[in-house]
Amino acid sequence: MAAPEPALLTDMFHKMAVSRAIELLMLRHTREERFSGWWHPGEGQEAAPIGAAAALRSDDYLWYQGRGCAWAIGKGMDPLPILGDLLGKMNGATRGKGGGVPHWSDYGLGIMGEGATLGSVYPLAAGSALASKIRKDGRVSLADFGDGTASRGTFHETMMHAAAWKLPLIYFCENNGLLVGTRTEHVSASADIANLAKGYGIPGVIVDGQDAVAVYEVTVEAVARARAGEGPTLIEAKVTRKHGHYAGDPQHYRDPDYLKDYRDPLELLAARLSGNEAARLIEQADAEVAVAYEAAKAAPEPDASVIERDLYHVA
Amino acid sequence: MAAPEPALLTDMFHKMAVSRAIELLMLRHTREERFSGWWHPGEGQEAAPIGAAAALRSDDYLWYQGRGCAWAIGKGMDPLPILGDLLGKMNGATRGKGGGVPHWSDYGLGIMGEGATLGSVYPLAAGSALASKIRKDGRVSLADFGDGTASRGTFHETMMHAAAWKLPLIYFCENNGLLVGTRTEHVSASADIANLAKGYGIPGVIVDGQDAVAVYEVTVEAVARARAGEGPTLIEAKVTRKHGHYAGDPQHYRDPDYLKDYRDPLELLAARLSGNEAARLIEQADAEVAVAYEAAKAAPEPDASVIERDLYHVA
Amino acid sequence: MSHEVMGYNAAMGLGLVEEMRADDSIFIMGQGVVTGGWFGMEKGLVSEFGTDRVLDCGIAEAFEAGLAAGAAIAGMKPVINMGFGDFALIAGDEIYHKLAKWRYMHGLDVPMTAVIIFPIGAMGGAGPEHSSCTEVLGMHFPGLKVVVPSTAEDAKGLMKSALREPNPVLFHSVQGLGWSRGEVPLDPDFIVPIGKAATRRAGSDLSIITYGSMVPRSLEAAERLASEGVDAEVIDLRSLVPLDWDCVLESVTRTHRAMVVHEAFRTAGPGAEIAAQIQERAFFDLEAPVLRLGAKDFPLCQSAELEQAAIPSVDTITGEARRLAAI
Amino acid sequence: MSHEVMGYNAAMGLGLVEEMRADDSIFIMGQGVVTGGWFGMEKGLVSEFGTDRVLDCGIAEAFEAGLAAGAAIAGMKPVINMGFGDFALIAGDEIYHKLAKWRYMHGLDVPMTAVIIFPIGAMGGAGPEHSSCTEVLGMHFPGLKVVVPSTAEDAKGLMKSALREPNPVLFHSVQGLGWSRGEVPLDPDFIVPIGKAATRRAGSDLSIITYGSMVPRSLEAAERLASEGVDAEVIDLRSLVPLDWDCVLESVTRTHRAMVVHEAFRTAGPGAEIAAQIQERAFFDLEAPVLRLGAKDFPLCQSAELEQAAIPSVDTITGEARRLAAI
Ligand SMILES: Cc1ncc(C[n+]2csc(CCOP(=O)(O)OP(=O)(O)O)c2C)c(N)n1
Ligand SMILES: Cc1ncc(C[n+]2csc(CCOP(=O)(O)OP(=O)(O)O)c2C)c(N)n1
Ligand SMILES: [Mg+2]
Ligand SMILES: [Mg+2]
Repeated sequence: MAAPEPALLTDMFHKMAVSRAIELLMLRHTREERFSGWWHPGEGQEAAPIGAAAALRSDDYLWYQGRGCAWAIGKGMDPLPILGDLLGKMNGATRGKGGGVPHWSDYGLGIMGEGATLGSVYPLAAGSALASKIRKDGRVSLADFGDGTASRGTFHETMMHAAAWKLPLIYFCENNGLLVGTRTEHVSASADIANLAKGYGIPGVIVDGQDAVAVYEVTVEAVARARAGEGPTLIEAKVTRKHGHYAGDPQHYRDPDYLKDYRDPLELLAARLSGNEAARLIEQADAEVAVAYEAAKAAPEPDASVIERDLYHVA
Repeated sequence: MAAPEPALLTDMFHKMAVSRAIELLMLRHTREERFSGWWHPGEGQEAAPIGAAAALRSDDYLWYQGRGCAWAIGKGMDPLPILGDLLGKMNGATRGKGGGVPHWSDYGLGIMGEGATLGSVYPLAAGSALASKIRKDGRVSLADFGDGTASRGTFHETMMHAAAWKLPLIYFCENNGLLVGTRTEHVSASADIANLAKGYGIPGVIVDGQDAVAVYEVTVEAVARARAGEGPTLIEAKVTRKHGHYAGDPQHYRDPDYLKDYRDPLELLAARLSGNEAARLIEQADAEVAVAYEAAKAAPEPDASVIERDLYHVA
Repeated sequence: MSHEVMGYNAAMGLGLVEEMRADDSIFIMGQGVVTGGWFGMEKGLVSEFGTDRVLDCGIAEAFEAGLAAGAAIAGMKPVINMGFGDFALIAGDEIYHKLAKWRYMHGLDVPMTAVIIFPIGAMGGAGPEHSSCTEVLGMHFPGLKVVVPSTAEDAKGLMKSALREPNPVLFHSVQGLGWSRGEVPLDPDFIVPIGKAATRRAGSDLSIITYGSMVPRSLEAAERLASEGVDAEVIDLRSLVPLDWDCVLESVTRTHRAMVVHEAFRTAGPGAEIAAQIQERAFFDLEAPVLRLGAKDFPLCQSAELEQAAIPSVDTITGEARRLAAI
Repeated sequence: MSHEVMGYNAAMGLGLVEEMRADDSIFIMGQGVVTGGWFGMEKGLVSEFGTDRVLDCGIAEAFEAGLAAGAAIAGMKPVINMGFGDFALIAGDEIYHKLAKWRYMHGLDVPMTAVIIFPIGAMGGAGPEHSSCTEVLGMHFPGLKVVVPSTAEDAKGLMKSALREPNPVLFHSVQGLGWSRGEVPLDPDFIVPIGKAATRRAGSDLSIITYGSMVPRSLEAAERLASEGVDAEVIDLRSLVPLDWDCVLESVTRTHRAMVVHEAFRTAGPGAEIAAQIQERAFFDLEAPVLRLGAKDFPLCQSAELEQAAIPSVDTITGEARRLAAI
């Protein structure tokens, strides 16, 4: 197993602290201020994205699902384009088209975006993976999804081909056991999504998704496999959805036992750092996010002309 | 294993002989006479449908894929509505809407039809299976498909639920290794479709699909499981596609070795009968089919008013 | 006949409950329906009918719609809540090929009841893949009935009709009206027939032909126009398939001016068919072209403000009607 | 400039080959393309470009279209042969949401070349799920370009344009014309621009606006009409998005009479938008309503005879034009 170097641990913790600061801010913001759309909080579920993204190169392709912001931060985005976007401002990553459901992308960082029809990222990620295979550019593509989204047909269609063609593709499942208010096990052949790997003859790995280091380690292996031309891996990170499906969700459906084993990813990762590094990084992250939030709030709102922008590219 | 009783063997052989006679007739007919559309010959691939259908009750639901005619015959249809349909006549099962791709159905016989967009039968079969589960009518639903069609997303979406809900559903794959002119193994994670069962935690059974009795036996087990409320089974019958994808297919792609292990299902089944029973049944079948063919040819063609029929049901 | 004031989604739910009580071949399936439904329509269903008839489903829209087709052909009456109209494009094969054509292709003439609920349109920042109006697909591909209620009363009455209809119905509920309230008849025999439009406001100067979310906006526009001396008739189509051409043509031949207003994209939207057909059938009665208002031909933006800026408002409807009256 | 007489599908293939030679980011994927394609378009491709750039695919249309979106965003230029236009409804999310909107939703303004080939229309008994005309979907959902060539020359020239276009193109090839032959320019610089209609026959009495399979039929009808003294102009739109309104409106304001003919279902088909927009923009130039001919609003039957009975023929086009001229 490839344990992360101290510098990487510091970087991971810093990113997780930034994500956490944004998450807490968004929970407050959506409660107390005007917010357009729905925010799907990721607070408490940051370890899997941070750990997995740390195993990727900056030119690897990431296609994420929209809970929280840790994937974008993990892959290298700054807080400002994220917050600007969530507040629907012109300095957001989508340049004014933003709102509740994140559609951040950053091509330089290999952040390819999110599809709001869940399960759409599987074939898209196979597309970038095939591009890499044809161009022999050594990049890996990662498709992130939730346990509920493992039921989409595109999961199967894509993996039937990706396994046959040994595409440099990683399926990364954040299994929190919930699909909005439904226990996924009631509507899924297998409570362990990793089981599905068996049908395709690819490795299926279960990992503690609250532990960023554990996630990092299994992802490093999957990445190495993919880069070596050995094909896809399905990683299943067992995670906990601390909050409602969306900020403000009354959660009438919530099983009181669900959270009893919850462990905080930030605390788990802090234990791997020395001295007061964690505290220092949290302070630093909070400050960065506070600055970005002010800048986002101060930024101009889009006017209606944004609607007619970016539909077609003019050569 | 439940070996078929002699009377059932006779019935199976008779039906296979009828299917064979229709298949041979259609090969000749499409070559020598005017034919509308494409005929997808099933000659040489009759054992799997005949064996599986023999394991079903007449009120069990069958959703088939459109190669050949043995499913319909196996489930109890007469040659006339089949031939009438293929020749596009008013006495065909679809009452004038027929042609190359079969859309026979017979509700009394539980023959539910075919979807020409392949892979559409999975969720439809789950629909009838769920109906049976709700009504507790003890019926089983069988979804027939080819190896190529195992890649459709609906395969996965349906089985994710059918396995979780223990629906009385059987997935029945006729694996001839070909998808038109493509070797399915080039575009499929697994050459053995039965492997896919592992992901869903259901039994996946491989059977010699040229041997109707072997197919009958595994299907009996799957049916018993389904009726007992134990959920779905995936049966994979290894079969041989003796002819082109459609009648007239020049088959430039054909691998000369593909047919080297071909065994004729009719001969294999004949060996289980005593004396000259096989010869007698073949003669009888040929005669029946010849009569039906004449009746189909003599039947009236549809006029354009057929177009405007059957779109809506008026209560 | 007693009435109760209730929300649009709740009224839809009431229509369903009444029919489920009367007919045990009806079941409902969808994501989250066991816990009451994402938008409240299915509240209380599971406690009354149990998990045999109220089924949660995973994220598998093609499966949901295909299952409806199979179950309906097998004699059940499935109701599927698809969650969002946008997902029509995920389950397109199952809806516009299977549900629409299975009987036809197989030459069958049997009843086939299935209600597919598609919540359509803007609901305040749900984004371009959760706000689509997909009802025009049901108009183009033959074999389905298509309704879009605009009031709580119609939501109930059309749901009941849909469940008594021997053909698959695409039931487009309007997300923007989900919490709007209205008087709803409690009589279990009350239905709203599929294929009958409602003239919501009589007028003599021009005809506004609309449905769904644009009905209240058009009515408000008509009030403003009235104060300017323009007397607009407002027709709520309620059903798009079949469409009540008698009602539309009677109005247009009387007012001589017509405009169509909907939330769907303007280009190749339902209004295209309606305008094309009005001018075909009433050309020499028209004193002006048939105008159309629909959403701008751009995906809906994520923000609730931009979303509203993209779809017809009371202002734009009023302005366009004013222009029409002056032609 | 030298020419060669070749088939429509072969010409499409030639356009592709020329562009693949010039640009190695182009690859093609589809069911059976390695063995030359079901309808011959991909003959010889694999021997020239190898299996890295010519890829067979399983029965997984959503995957194919989604892969195109992902590969295009990642900078490749995918061409996907979807086999049949009907499968647009299987891959609807990938085509009308992802390919159409991904850049927009993400606020990106980058080139994104992707050609999705949809063979559409009747081809002689392929049945209701292998003969659909789905081009109207590309008109309704914004974000895509939409072409439908009617000649071998255009099949080549539009394919080349599509591969140089920095936006996804739905390339609807016409199944009924797949083996029709025509002169095709061999100059590799020859293209047919997307968005330009072609006036196939000049005329002064009425305008027949058409595309795809109905172009040759409309031209034949125009010849018959000429012998009756009716001089019909025939416009081949070639592109539906963008649509060459200048050409259409110039013609209609000159002839004062217009009809639209297509093979797609009549109701809510492309002709609805075209008719609606003509009357909006040229109402006072019209001497008669804009008429429309399209397929009967019933699924296509399996038999080749009933199939032809359901779509406009030279007879029905001639008859309708005669009626239009007389209004
Ligand atoms: C295709 C599709 N179906 C349904 C939805 C509605 N939806 C939004 S989030 C969600 C739950 C997703 O569950 P999961 O994939 O487990 O992710 P989680 O929310 O647990 O992070 C659903 C069903 C959607 N966005 N797309
Ligand atoms: C959704 C869909 N995609 C593609 C096709 C075209 N098609 C018709 S038959 C066929 C091959 C099917 O292969 P398989 O399922 O193995 O059945 P077989 O022909 O071998 O019996 C294909 C691809 C189709 N009918 N439907
Ligand atoms: Mg989940
Ligand atoms: Mg096969």
